[in-house]
Amino acid sequence: MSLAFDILLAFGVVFTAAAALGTHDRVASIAGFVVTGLLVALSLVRLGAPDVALAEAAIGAGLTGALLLRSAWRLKPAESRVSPAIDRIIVALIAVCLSGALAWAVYTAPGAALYPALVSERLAESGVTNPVTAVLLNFRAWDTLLEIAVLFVALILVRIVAPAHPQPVVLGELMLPFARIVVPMCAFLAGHLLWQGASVPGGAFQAGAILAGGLLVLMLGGFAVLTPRLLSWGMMVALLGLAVFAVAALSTEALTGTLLLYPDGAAKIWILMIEAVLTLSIAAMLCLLFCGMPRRPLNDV
Amino acid sequence: MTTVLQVVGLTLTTFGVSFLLIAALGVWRLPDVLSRLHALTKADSAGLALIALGAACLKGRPDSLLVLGLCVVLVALSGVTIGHLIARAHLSEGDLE
Amino acid sequence: MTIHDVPPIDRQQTPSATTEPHQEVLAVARSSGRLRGAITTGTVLVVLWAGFHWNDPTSWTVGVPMALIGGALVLFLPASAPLQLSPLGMLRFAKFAIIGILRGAVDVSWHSLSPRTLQPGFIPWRTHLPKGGPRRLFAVAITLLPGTLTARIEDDMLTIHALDLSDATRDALAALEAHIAKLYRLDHKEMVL
Amino acid sequence: MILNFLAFCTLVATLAALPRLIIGPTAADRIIAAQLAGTGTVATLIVLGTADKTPALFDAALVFATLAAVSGLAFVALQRTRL
Amino acid sequence: MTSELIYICAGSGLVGLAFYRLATCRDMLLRVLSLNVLAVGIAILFLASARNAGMTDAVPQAFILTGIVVLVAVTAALLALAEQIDSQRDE
Repeated sequence: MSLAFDILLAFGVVFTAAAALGTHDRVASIAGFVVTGLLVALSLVRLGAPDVALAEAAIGAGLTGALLLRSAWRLKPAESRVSPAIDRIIVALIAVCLSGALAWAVYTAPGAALYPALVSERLAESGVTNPVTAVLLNFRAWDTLLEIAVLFVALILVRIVAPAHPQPVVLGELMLPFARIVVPMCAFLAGHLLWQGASVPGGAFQAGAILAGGLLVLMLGGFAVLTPRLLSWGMMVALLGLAVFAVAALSTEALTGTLLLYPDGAAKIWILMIEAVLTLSIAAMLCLLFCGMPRRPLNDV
Repeated sequence: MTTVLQVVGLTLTTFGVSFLLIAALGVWRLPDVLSRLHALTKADSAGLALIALGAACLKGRPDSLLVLGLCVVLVALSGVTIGHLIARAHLSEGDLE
Repeated sequence: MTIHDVPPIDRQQTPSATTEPHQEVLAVARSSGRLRGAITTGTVLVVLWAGFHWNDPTSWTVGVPMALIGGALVLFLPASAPLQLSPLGMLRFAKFAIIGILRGAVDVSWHSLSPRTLQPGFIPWRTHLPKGGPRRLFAVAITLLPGTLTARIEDDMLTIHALDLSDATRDALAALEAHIAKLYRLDHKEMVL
Repeated sequence: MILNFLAFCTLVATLAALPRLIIGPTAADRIIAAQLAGTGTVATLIVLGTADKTPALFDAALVFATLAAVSGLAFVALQRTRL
Repeated sequence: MTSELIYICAGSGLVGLAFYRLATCRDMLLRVLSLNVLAVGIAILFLASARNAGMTDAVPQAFILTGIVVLVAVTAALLALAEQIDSQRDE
């Protein structure tokens, strides 16, 4: 029975992705993509990766959808110049070959499981019991630091390009009870995931994405307007994550002589502190990426 | 006692799943957007509530009850709000028969 | 038929500074209302956290800041009047709502199985419930009850989409309104005023 | 075993509304289909969590429920920004 | 092992679909969408191959997790650039 479940789920993933990519209706593509994200998250749960599934649900199905919807009406559809049939057939053939080769290569690749033994061997000294969090913030913390830097670079790019501000419609009276429950719920879940990320699935990335979802509800409901002051606060919080992470890296260098090697026995406190700041900073960054940070009017400068 | 809970839980879950199936069927078969919204706001929320209740019975632990209750509240609330917002947007197109 | 280009229906009711002599007082009252809302939310979050992490006292290092942030986010939302609910009314309303939701689900399932019997339409409804919480609860409850869906709220006029336009629907709406009035301890005299 | 079958049925319910997402005809229909699929995934996770005896899936279901609300809201709120 | 094979097929199917769409479509939004689908497909492939005897390797999980977060930032940047290109084409 669970095999039938897997087959149906895999079929659903490919079907919704094809639906999303195969139509020129904006809402249909984006709704299809959001549903694809949900189903992919479900299949990641089946593949035993609930940490990734949580992130995919929060980001792939939630925030990317909102981001695409923001831009959907601003990007004009391309002139409907259909490429000739022969081209499409050739491309389709290449795509099928690519898929087949990829599936074959991945399936027959030797399953040299090198990492799991290493990770479980040293999990005890990482300060946390969730192996994914241990990899992210202890064993490979340097990578994570650079990834936060990448996020920040994307934020700066968006700040320079300065797309227009999204303008949600006025949504009326029933938005208030919705926001009153969903927004605190997002904050609660962010804290919950952050705390339990040390032992079971969860962590700073998922928590940040969910907190960003709460902020998005405030924006879309028209309750919070991005004033220049709020914007500069947001930028500051966004930078704070990178700054605290970098300072932590340098101070571990000073304390233990190795970059991001936490002092003995205190690893959990260090990880939790960095993660807490990262949560806030990721939430601020994702929210600002959505809002697009418009340039100020000239007379305002 | 546990077998009673098991049976009750399975029955509730079955009912909930059938409500979800019927809601999907309703989205297929009901004639216009506003009628389809009824399937979203009622059958779906009630179906999820029954499934959550059944899961709580099968699990038999009080702390999972809290998580499941929150799930139900959130889904019902979002169903109601989004249903209302779609109906509202649809109505202001001026097709009040 | 698309739902683009919807004209805004709701006018934000903000007291203008020139016509309101007690602007200062009002502003303070409103801000204190928001503060009360934030404190209430924070308390609820703390209780929830206690329910999730009761076996781990160290978890409060994250729980307390989380409750503060959750409360602070609620400061963005406009305040509403303090609740004066009657506990007995709450129980009664909960029973009424649960039965109503189940009946609603059965009803819409029945209609999905035989859509030919359907005669949908709109019912205008003037409510006596006061503005704010009670009226919003009324709108939400309508949507969860059998065969009805709130499509528009304009002051005290609600436009309700119903799957069945008979008198039974109107009776159900009147019963629901009475239930909510009891829940908020409003007697009929107050409601007409 | 029964629970596995029920999980399968829930997945069927999740996928069953999706043709509406493709054929529409209005944007509202597509949003309704997406919202139904969101509820369906929450339900699937709950049933799977009961079948697999892993309560971590309930937390995942809670995250899905919250985010389904946010993306549904985004669909409705960002409709008019076409101009 | 068979269930991994199913997901490997789904992941490579997604990659193929995204490749086809990227090559044949000129619409900016659909291209960004295809990139996202491509990334998701690769994520599924990665995790399906990282599964071994009922356990999933933590290192690829961590990579994919950060990859998803970076992907949303890249999507935002691409969309901002696409909007800019569109508005300049108008002038």
